[in-house]
Amino acid sequence: MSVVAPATDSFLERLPLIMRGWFTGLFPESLRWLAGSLLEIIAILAVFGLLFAFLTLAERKVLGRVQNRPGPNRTGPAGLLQPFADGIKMLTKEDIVPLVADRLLHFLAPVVLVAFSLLTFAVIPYGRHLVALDLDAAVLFFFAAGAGTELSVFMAGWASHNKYSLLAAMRALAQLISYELPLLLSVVPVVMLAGTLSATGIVAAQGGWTAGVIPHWFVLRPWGLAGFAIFVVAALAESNRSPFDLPEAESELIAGHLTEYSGFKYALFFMAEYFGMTALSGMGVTLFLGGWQAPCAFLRFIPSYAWFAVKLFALLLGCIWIRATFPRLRIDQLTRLAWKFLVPLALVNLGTAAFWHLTAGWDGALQIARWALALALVAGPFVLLGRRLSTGIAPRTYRYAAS
Amino acid sequence: MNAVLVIIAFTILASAAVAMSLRNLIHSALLLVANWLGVAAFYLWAGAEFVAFAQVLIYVGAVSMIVLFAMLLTRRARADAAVVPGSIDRAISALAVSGAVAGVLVFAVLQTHLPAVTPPAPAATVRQLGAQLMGPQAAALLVAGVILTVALLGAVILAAKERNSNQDDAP
Amino acid sequence: MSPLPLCLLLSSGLFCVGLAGALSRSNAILVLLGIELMLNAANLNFIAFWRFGLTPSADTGIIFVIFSIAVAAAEAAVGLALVIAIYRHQKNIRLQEAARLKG
Amino acid sequence: MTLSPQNIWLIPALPLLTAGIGAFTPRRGRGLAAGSAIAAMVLAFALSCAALRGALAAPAAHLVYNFDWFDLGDGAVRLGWLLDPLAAFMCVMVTSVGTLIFIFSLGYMREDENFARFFCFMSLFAAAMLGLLIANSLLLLFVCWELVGLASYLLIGFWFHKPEAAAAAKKAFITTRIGDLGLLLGMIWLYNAGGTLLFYDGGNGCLEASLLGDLNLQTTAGGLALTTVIGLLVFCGAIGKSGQFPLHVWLPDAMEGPTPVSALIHAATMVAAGVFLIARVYPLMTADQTLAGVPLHALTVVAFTGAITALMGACIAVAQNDIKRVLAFSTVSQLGYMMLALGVGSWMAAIFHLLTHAFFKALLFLSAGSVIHAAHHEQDIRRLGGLAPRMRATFVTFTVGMMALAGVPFLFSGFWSKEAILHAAGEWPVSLLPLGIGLAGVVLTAFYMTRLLAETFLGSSRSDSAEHAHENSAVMTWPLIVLAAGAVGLGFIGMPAWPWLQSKLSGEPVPPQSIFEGGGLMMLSIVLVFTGLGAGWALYGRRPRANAAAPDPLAANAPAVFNFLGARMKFDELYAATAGRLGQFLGALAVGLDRWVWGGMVVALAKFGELAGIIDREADEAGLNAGFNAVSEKLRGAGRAYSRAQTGRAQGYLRALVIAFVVLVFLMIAGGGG
Repeated sequence: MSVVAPATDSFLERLPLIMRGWFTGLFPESLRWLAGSLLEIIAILAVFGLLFAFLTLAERKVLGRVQNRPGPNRTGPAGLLQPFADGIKMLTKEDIVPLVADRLLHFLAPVVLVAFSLLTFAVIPYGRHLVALDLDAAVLFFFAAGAGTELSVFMAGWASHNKYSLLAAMRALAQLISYELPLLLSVVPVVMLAGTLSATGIVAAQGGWTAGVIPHWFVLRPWGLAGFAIFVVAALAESNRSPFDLPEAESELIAGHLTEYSGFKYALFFMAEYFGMTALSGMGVTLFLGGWQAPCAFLRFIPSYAWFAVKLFALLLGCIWIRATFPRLRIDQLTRLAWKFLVPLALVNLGTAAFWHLTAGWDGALQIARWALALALVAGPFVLLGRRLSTGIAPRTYRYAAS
Repeated sequence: MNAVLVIIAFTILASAAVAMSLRNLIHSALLLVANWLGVAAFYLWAGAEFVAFAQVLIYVGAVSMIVLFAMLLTRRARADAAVVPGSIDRAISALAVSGAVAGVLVFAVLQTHLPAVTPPAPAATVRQLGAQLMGPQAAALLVAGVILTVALLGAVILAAKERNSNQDDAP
Repeated sequence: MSPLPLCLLLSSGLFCVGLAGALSRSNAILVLLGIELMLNAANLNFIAFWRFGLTPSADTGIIFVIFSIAVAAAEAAVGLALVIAIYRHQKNIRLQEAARLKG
Repeated sequence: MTLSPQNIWLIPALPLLTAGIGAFTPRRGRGLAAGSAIAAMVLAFALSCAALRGALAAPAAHLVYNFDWFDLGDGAVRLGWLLDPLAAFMCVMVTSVGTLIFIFSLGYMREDENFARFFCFMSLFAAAMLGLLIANSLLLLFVCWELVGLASYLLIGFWFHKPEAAAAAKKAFITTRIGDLGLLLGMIWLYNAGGTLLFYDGGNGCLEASLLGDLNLQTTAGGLALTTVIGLLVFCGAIGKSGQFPLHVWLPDAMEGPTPVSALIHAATMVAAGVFLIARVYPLMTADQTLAGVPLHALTVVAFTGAITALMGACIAVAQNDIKRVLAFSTVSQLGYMMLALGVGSWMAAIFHLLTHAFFKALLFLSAGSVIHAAHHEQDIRRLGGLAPRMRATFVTFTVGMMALAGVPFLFSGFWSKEAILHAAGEWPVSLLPLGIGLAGVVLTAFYMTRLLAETFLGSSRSDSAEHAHENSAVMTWPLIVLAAGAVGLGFIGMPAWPWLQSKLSGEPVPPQSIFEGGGLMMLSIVLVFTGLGAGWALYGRRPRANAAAPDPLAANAPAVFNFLGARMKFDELYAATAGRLGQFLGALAVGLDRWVWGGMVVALAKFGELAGIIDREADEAGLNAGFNAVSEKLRGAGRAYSRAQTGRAQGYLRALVIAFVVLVFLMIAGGGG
């Protein structure tokens, strides 16, 4: 953050830095770093808090439109105040803790969850000069922080001392662990090709345009496309989004590990879910969609953070759209998808990326051959594995239901 | 600098000690997670960023999960709560033994003439580590990969014994 | 007191705690965890010597810790699989009762 | 075409590769496993011939190719390949005999369902042996040595569903392991004293004059020269592998494996390893000869061990009733001859005998296998008999092998090599006792081989399985014929009139001598051979036994002796008694100390730990000895008592470990180490 924005940047581009400089200027020299970090923390909290609030609203609106109903439109103009109303409701609700519950863990679970999911925001570069913590191993940090989710889910399920919660927690853990693998494996090619683990470095590696209009985003490479697809699916599962929302779906094990949670703690879980989704989308943007890079050379005048925001919203809306569209998976289909489809595909994709890296020197006709080969490497396994995946899933037989 | 170290050390030792003496398995496992986080904090403090994150990712993310799973799978009513006969003697002898070891180690540490100077923090960038792993240490890396694969398969085979199939897709 | 002895004392303390746990607990999982603690203590030493040793330029300490973490993960996986096998065999996981070679 | 030393690793690599292939072929892939294995052996044979040409081009030189295995501190552990006539001849022998045995197994193992596994193990066996032969480093040799042990374990226990097979495998493994302990110690000591384990390294290898000169300057306890001690320790390994006198017990039990395995073990690979080892490190063994005033020369021990083994094996073989056991003990005694030759200073004779013996012993075992296969796994010679008319080819080839083993003069290879050994024994300055023993062995050998032949093939069939025996398919007879040719022809490359082999092995021309030089000895041995044959014929051939129940003529005359020998001189019982007692004692001791641990006083703990180290070491040896009990019938008492020390409690072990560590540190500090 201490980068002084080069004068070439537009005013809007430098605006955040200028504001930051002004704010820290109010403090004595010795406290500036503290003020700076505090400012970043506050900014992140405020921005993503609001984002969370309106994301819930947007989700309900979009779902409403998809299901051909208006959605919330009473509180405030066009229901804009709905999230705050919800928040107040949540805060004022009674916080019920089961008598036999493990009180400490029951309290700790949501806190840990929120804390870890907030950590993940620290390393995402939101703009050319906007990254809270420019780590050398940022990607690793991101996923390490993500590891806290599983812990808190387990805590919640176990502390509730409720067999449904426990069962659902185990299932949620199984899901999280299974999808952690394709998630990481889909990221490895990016790290490999960009040659760095630092988020800014990865974004920088996606800079530049061919003929000024075709950006060099990784998603536009064969391996990147496959990686992005895998990443999105795995990210949906990691953030318990539909169609992978078994752990907390009301129809499955009565909302799972959240059964015994109510009031503010439930709100915390809810918030953490959205934080996780946002953070993963942000990471997806950073890794595959070129981060804050503009899509075309002549669009550079629009500040970088705006581009980032646009891409982020696009991804989030995509998630909502998917939720509105797809039916929920069954638990066995879920794990099957992870282990028999995504993981092999991700491994093959690794090979594709290696091929791409090794053939970087090819050009001319070889360049075309390179693209063709890489595309074949992506498409072939997809088709084959997809066929294998769909075979053998007979229509479900209800063994215990009277049919 | 030392103050931070002392705090970290306290976290590590306290969490480990309590975890090792608790009756409640889950609690001690979670305390061990805290302990591992403390170790990661130590790595960060020493400037080994990559290792710290790797520690969190692997221990907090993976190992703790396996441990908790195993605990839940092997949990039975009062399986551990019952004080098995002789456990007191065992505890005493264990304390004695580890006390002796502690004595030896502390003696060794205090006796050894260690370099008093603290050199500037060495920069171990991920790039250097990668070069090291892929270059001089490549063989070791391969071996580690093989070990992990074999361990994974072995674990699956050990744990998946006499499993009767397609019970799990019953509604 | 310079930090290196402090680190070493810390790691030896952690090692002994893990040892005591591994020796005293009857639950196989906790014994495994005690051993994990000892491993972590060793890693602490590696890092400490890497940081405060005489040749910090060499990344050997970090490399070694990476490998030992990998090995520790493998060890945990296999160990816990064994614990589950023991459980399936004798319906509890007391290490003292897992003293027979044949069941 | 010749093979250069840096490519010589191909010879073991090929069978190793096929072992890998065999390991991954499913049970159905019989053709693949067997075909690849045999093809690899043939190829290895061709390569060995090429290597032999290369070696014979410069017999005196030791062509080596050394390389760093891995860096250790400032130094590096180095390994290497060695190509000299010794290795080359052995390679040719192993690959040729091995090929024939493999082909034979095609027929012998046809019904076995684990066909692929069998060829996988056989290839591994051959690969390990070949690697042992070309090793230019005692370390590499040791590694292959242990691999040979492993492969033998797998093959002897190939039919592990038979309890005695499993027991025999364990017995072989553990017994040889005891010898290997000595070899390991010797190796470590040698490395400690000499700083290298390479045999030949351009002047500073551990078998070359400069280093041995330094070693000779050092003496150890009892005024023994260091070279003597190391030589003896190395010899321990050879004792174990080659089934020499104290540790020969495993060799007969190894018969539990399939017969081709017995052939491979007894002819080409396993037992040959011990003799080869001594021949390989011969400069080390002879280093102390130059020293005056040392109480003992290593080779003296070797010679007497060999002599004792030769006689003992021959005696026991007289009274065995299992066709394979007779052959097994004959192997023991023949190995004794080889060791005797090594001991009396003529390693060329030993290798000569090793080569010829490989051929006719493989021949004997394979034809025995052919008999067994034809007679539906009937191995008791009392229940066989009358097979001569039914199995012509087998009978003829077996007779050739028997003649060769018995040392029937002039035509058969065994005669020449045995003559060479006796000749060398006759010229040994130290003592003529080995010569006498050897001559006695000659009689016995001829005797028991005649007995075996007569009992098996002559007279009337004494069981219906023998009744219905008929000749086997060509795939089993042709290897026999080839081997028979070898058993006859091979003798002429080393006869005194034309000592080609000796001159090539030693690297300097050996003057040819006429047959009649030292002819007195030869005449004597010929007379003895015919005495043995005649006695055998008189007792067994003239009046063949009528039925299976009829008593053995020898037993009729001297039942006590016969039964004693029949029980293999009661070695297993002896070991069971001694080792068992030791195990009991240590078990009780360890139990008592284990009790002490529970009271957790550091002082007591320290004392315990101090002892724990000792006890642990002792207990390990006791564990090995307990292996003897496991294989002999005396498992019960000692085994249980010992197992009481093994609580099986991981924490207890960990505790002992830690205490020992603490105590060691204390000792170090007290010793001023700290």
